[in-house]
Amino acid sequence: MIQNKNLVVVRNLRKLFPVKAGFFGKPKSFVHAVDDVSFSIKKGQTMGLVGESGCGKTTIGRLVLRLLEKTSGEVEYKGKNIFNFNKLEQKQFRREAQLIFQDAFSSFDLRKCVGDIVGEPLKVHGLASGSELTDRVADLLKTVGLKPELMREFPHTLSSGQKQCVGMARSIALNSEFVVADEPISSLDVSVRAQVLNLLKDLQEEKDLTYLFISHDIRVVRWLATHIAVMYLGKLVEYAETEELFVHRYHPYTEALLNAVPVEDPFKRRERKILLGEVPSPVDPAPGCRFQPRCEYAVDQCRLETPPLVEKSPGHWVACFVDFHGAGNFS
Amino acid sequence: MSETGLQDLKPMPSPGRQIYKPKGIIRFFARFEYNKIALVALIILIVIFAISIFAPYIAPYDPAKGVLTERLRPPTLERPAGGGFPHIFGTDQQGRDVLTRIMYGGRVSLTVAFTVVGICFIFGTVLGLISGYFGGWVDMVLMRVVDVVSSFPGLLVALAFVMVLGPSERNLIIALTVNGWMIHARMARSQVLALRESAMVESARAIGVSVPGMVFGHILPNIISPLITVFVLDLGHQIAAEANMSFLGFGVQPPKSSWGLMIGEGRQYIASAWWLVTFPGIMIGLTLLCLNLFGNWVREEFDPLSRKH
Amino acid sequence: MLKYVIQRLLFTVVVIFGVSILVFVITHLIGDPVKAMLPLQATDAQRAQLAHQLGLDKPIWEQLTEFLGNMIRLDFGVSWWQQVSCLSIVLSKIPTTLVLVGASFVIAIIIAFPMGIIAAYKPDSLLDRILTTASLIGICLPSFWVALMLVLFFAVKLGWFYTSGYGTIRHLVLPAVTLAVVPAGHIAQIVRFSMAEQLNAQYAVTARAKGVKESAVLLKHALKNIMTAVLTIGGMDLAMYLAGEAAAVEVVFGWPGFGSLVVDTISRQDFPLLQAEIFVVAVIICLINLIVDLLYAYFDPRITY
Amino acid sequence: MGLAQAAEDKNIILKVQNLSTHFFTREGEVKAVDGVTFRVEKGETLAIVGESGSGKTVTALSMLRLLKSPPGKIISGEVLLNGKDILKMKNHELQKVRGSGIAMVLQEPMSSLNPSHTIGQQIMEAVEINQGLKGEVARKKALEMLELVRIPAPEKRFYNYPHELSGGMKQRVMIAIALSCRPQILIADEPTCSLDVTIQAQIMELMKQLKKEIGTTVILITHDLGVVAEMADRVAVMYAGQMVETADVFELYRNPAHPYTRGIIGSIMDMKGGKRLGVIPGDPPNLLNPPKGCRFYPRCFQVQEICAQKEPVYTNIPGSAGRWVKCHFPLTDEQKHVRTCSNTPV
Amino acid sequence: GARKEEPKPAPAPAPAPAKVRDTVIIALQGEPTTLDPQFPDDGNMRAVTDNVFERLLEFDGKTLQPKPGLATDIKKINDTTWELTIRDGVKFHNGDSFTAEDAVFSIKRIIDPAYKSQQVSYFSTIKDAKVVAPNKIQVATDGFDALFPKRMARLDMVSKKYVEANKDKVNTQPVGTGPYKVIAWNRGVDIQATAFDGYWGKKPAIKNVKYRFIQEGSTRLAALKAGEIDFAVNMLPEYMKDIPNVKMETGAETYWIRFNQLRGPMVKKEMRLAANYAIDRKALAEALFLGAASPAQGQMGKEGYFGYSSKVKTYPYDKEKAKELLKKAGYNGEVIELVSERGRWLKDGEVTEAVAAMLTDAGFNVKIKFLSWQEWLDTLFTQAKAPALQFSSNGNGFFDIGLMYNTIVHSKGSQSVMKNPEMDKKIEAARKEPDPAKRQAMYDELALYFYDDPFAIPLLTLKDIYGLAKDLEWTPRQDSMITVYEMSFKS
Ligand SMILES: Nc1ncnc2c1ncn2[C@@H]1O[C@H](COP(=O)(O)OP(=O)(O)OP(=O)(O)O)[C@@H](O)[C@H]1O
Ligand SMILES: Nc1ncnc2c1ncn2[C@@H]1O[C@H](COP(=O)(O)OP(=O)(O)OP(=O)(O)O)[C@@H](O)[C@H]1O
Ligand SMILES: [Mg+2]
Ligand SMILES: [Mg+2]
Repeated sequence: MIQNKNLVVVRNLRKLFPVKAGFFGKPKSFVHAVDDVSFSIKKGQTMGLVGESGCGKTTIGRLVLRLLEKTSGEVEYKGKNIFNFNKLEQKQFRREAQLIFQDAFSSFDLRKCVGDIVGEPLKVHGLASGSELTDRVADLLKTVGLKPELMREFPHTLSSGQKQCVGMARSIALNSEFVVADEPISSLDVSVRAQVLNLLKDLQEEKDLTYLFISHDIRVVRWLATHIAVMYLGKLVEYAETEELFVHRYHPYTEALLNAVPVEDPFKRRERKILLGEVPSPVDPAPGCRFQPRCEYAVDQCRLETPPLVEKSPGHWVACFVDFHGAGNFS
Repeated sequence: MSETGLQDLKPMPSPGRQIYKPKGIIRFFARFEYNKIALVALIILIVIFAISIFAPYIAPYDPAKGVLTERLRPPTLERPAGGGFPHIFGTDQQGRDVLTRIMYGGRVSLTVAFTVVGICFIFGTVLGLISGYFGGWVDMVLMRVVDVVSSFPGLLVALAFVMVLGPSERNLIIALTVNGWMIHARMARSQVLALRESAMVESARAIGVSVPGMVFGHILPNIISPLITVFVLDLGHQIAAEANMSFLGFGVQPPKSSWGLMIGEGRQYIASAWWLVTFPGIMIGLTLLCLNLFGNWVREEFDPLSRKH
Repeated sequence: MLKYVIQRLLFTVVVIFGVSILVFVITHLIGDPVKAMLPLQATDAQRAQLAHQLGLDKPIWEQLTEFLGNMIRLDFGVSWWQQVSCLSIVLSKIPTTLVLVGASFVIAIIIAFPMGIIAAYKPDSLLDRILTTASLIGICLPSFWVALMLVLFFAVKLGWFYTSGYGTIRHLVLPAVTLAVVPAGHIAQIVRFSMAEQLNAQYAVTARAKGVKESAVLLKHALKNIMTAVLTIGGMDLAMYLAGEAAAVEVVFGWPGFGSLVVDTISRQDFPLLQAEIFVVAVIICLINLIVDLLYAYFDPRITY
Repeated sequence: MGLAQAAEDKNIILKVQNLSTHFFTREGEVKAVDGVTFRVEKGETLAIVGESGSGKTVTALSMLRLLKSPPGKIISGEVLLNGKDILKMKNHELQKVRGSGIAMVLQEPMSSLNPSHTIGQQIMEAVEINQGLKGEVARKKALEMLELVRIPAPEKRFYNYPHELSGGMKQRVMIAIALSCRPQILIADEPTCSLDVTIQAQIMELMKQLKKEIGTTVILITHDLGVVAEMADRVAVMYAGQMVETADVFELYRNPAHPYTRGIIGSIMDMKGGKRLGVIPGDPPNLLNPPKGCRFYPRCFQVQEICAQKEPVYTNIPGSAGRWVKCHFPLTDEQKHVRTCSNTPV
Repeated sequence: GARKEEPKPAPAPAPAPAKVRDTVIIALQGEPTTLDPQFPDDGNMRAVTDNVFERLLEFDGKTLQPKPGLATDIKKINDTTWELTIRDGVKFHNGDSFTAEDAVFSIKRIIDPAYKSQQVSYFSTIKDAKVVAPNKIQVATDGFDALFPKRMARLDMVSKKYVEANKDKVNTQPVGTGPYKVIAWNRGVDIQATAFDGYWGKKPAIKNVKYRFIQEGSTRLAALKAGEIDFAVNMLPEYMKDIPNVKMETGAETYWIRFNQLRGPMVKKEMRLAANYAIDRKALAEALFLGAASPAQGQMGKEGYFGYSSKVKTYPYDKEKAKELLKKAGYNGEVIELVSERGRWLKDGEVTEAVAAMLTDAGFNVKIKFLSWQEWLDTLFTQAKAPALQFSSNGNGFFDIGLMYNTIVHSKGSQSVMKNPEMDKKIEAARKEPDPAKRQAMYDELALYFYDDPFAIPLLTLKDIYGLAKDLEWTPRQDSMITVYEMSFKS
């Protein structure tokens, strides 16, 4: 799956968080937040990252932007390892790769007005100042569908949809190419959600953006993403093109995840297969497949070895020893 | 884009949330609308501070010079024989005007408290910022130091300093400072820690803001309110500590005087001259009370951590 | 748990090590024991002789190691002032202070809990305002001043209690009440505010929703949950008092406790005694903190060690 | 009032009439719940949907007078449980109604359990108060309840503290507590909201099964249209503190009558990607100062002059018994091709 | 136990019982550090040990002259040797007899450098002591020492056998020959003593003594008024009107301010004189001390001291003259530092502040600096650190002016900051003069000289103020001893 024209390539990425350190001592155990994860995103694609809470989605997003230091592995951006960037490259990278937050409001400095917030990236990189800055900010606000007059407002006077749009304006201010969107809609109300999702899609088309789109809601991911990666407890368990995944699933967890989503249509009520048990703790997980304790198909091998990610069919990767096949279209 | 329809929306203030809005003294006072007591406290504080600052200009008498024959006169509204302002708080063991001495005493008490808290604040905050922002072993070492120092018997160590350095205002300040900086470091650190992981800082990092720009441009302005809360409350602490030390005779030394010292000196006359200890005590209590009321208000009003929906 | 206790005791050792070094620095580097020890008329020769006797003419590192060595053996030497072993002097004063501080905490708790609970029961009512303000005022009054006022009124004017001294309950009442004021204020405030918070907590709503009476919500559900906060504040006050913060009050009431001893020590410049005092107090503070932390676990099952 | 009406009334266990709850805050009066009317039939599952802040929780809490006051205050209305008005009850009566009359599962399982009592204690308390059992019998009963909500190893879990349980388990315990009260009505306020997808599915499944086993009347509060579609018999839609529509669940998804309902049904994600989503422009109104007239009019695609001036009345749509709507211009059949036309607001 | 004892929570302290009182309760300012009378220089201890121990000679409470104590007789053998005759039939509290051995032991113990007695400076002239006959001892001094008998009146006699055998008990369970024996010392609470049955002298009138320790003056007063105690030391003048039975007597302390004549502004004689004229001693004595002090009579000592000169009287208060002298001295307003301390002596800080105010009034530019006791001592005893003015108090332990001249005026004196070789010689001569009359004349001459060329501002001679219960009778002594054996209750 690792090809040449990829914009972002993640190889064997791993991040451990120390759990609790002794008085002076070394940490005794670690959260395996991201454990040996590899994938790649081509320019213009949207990679959807789904999984349950705490499975490491956010951590991957932050690693890919180098907002966190890795434990091991590498992330290539345009063919270069971002963890080896020098100052200049780093600065350039900061311009091109951006982040959209779950709750844009909390990412604002409440002391600054909208204009300052949106214009800050331009200022930091010395790209504009004075009236030019004002113009650029006005343009940006227009791009995300807001009135330029909002510039002088303070963020708390905005509605939730507007806040999210201001956040996006800030993220695209530097003509970014690659955007990590970490659950950009999950804090929004049903009726506002659609506005933002539409905007994300429009921006992508307009600016040829590449997204890493993180969400735990597979319905949203399906709507937006071209590819889906499913994570479970720090591991990538399945990866495929979106529609392929909704037709064929080779990992029992993916199947369970799709099953768990309620269908928003009373006419399609169905008996669902419920995944039992709880998500175990990511602290020092036992060897073997991480999903194995909850997996009804588990065999002995699952308990002993960690299944590698293999290409089950072209472009469809899965990490499972069992020959599981969940077919059937969810629509 | 027009389909999103967001342009047409007017911004609406969201309810139930108090958020920092800059500028304007009127706006500042308007914030007291729901806590009038805090406003009263603030006004009293301002008055006390003003009196202390301007004591040389407004005090009716010379604080050092007394009339021995006029010793220990009870509070009165009558003008003294030689004319002049009535000794409304009485006169002390040297025949000096107690009101005047309270004005000057407040000057010393507040100077000591402000100096101590000022030094502790700057020192502690910088340490806390460094410790919190950079984390790692720097943080660990600094916080262990804070832990250890916090477990020191504070008053005793202060007394030990005074014992070897000799009692004086300067040494008192040293002693109180040695004991006082940890809380500021702790506070700054915990605030930075909370903020360091916040979306705001991450967002700033994502657009490439430099480290100093981050610490002083983003973090410090956003944690300054809780730090100020601690500053205000600690001011009360240090006034009390100064009073305590001076009362015991290990603090400010005459001919300077502070409220605590006035009580300490006046206490041998308590049976015959109640006014010597009563008024300075009331002043300490009042100042502390107002600082607490005001500090609590600052905390409720500005502290992002206690701001809840 | 045991591991935690051991870890904490190790921390205590670190604290005491820090304290010792600090004391050493204060007494040996900043201060001059010889000067403090000798009578007025001492000659230079006498001073040199004493310095030699005390080992003060040795290199500073040697002095430090010796000093720390003595501390490990709990040997603080003989008090210059009383000519008795320092540690025994300090330890002999601790029970006296414990009686006083203990009594004051009993009073504080008896006053503060009802005050805080009543205030929290009807937040923002007149009664709440009165009680909350009263407790705040209590915190703000300097305790030595309260002491003087109580003496003036109850002992001098009314003659109900002894003005000073030690021995009977009538000696104990005034100082204990004085010392109770501040912790009572602190505890009442914390009870009031945490209780109000707890009564708004979701679990309180759950309890009401299943039909639990309001009084039971308060006493059965909320009370246990505010205890950690109370412990924190109470523990801090307790540690402060035992660390000599009660000195001014002890002096006013002539209570022959640890605080008075400290004041005497300072005025008599008794370095070895001061070292012993700081040492003992550091141990006490660490122990109180440890006990408080262990009690947390009792009141809040989420805390484990 | 005809005979049919009376027969219907007999079946009605809870009737909420014109309930208004306002919050008196610093900023002003928040009209969080304003004239809410609905009824619950014995044995049914009524879903109350509405987006965040639309007043669902406040409605539920008001019904049991569980709101903190101040700032909350019930301004008007009645809540008739079996014909008796809860809002007028004395304290001791109220305590009887709480629990055994109406039991609640609160929104956040994480904080809804007392952290310092074992879950066994907390279930037993409910049993003791509402079933009058004591000691060992109560304990047995509590254990039974734990088993009922499918908690593995209940004997052991009985002595656990809430923090030792995962979110899903806590929510099960909450349900167990509510059921221990043997309520006539169970209100579940977003029982799956803060849980993981797979755990949400578990809880929903559990609720469905329990409903089958016990047959309690359930009021399910949620904002997730998927949950509604799967669980509810009838749906009441709230918008900005008011009920805007009530309907049978199938009716509602097929023929939403209120423009708002139509909007949210329209914004349901079509599982196939690509298409633009239906959008309701704008934001929910500020309840401090809601729009005059119809509260939805600033966002409505078919707004008319009258909408801004006169508040529509919540009325029964003639011809369909359970169908109520609050709109001057309820949508007619021709306009109900929901998913096709909702993409382009005016 | 603090908690058990209280029998009844009566509303007011019980009045004195009707039956005849046999216990006197004395409130001291602090707890004695030890009851080994030879070790510390501690007034609180002396208040106890003065009644428990005795000395070979004793001061007369009125005349301040030594008179026989445990020695019946004292003789000068030669310039460096004195012989004392030990009284027969004196017993220690433990039953042992007091012998010449004990006397020699006591003397040798106190001068032993290893013992580090804080009183050693009182006995610096004593070289040796030996028993020469069963009831006679001889003490060798370092040259002729006119003060030797007075020194003996300060040296407490301890039991050789007891001290040597009970090293751990000497601090807390004293054994002396005095009229009272200590029976209990409850640390922090009280010290109890009872009349010693085997006492050789006159039986004391009061059977039991209880010493309590009350640091606060106001508290002692309150306790006295409340009837909790019968006798309170160190009362403030302000309390006199409240004390049921107040006793006052001139004590040992003279307040004074030392001039630095080695450098600085006070080198000029006019300045020093001006300072003396600028002080209104009467106002100090009457307003500040309410009469519990008297103006110093132009010299550093009080009537009754040997060498006190009646030829000089107190400096008149004359501000104008002071100003004139200042002008004459060409004083330019240079800051004059006045170093003092607080808390050691009665109203010491207040006196300093008042004096500073008076000096300022007369045109001096005075800046007060209060130092900690140690620092203050340091400046007092280190010539290099001496400030222009330093407040101090002179408690003349032997009631002899010569002592004062030696330490303060003589250029080799430990507190001296002046150089006057001519006067040095006169001081030395006076010290060595065996004839009292001649010696007195020499001191008169010195007094007159220093009246006109002052080395100090003699300020006040303090009076001791004692608070007594109404029914307690006692006459205060010139030497400030608190003699319980001289007290009695009115029946
Ligand atoms: N700074 C950190 N320190 C310690 N542990 C962390 C840290 N950040 C994340 N973790 C842990 O790493 C794991 C993965 O966290 P992450 O935030 O990546 O999950 P997520 O998939 O984004 O979850 P969610 O859906 O809740 O956002 C979690 O168990 C989390 O507790
Ligand atoms: N204590 C309060 N003070 C002021 N306003 C309040 C208070 N509690 C709730 N509100 C307001 O009442 C309105 C309704 O809140 P409610 O909690 O009922 O919403 P909800 O529909 O349950 O939302 P959610 O889906 O987020 O739970 C909100 O607009 C909220 O701002
Ligand atoms: Mg996340
Ligand atoms: Mg809700």
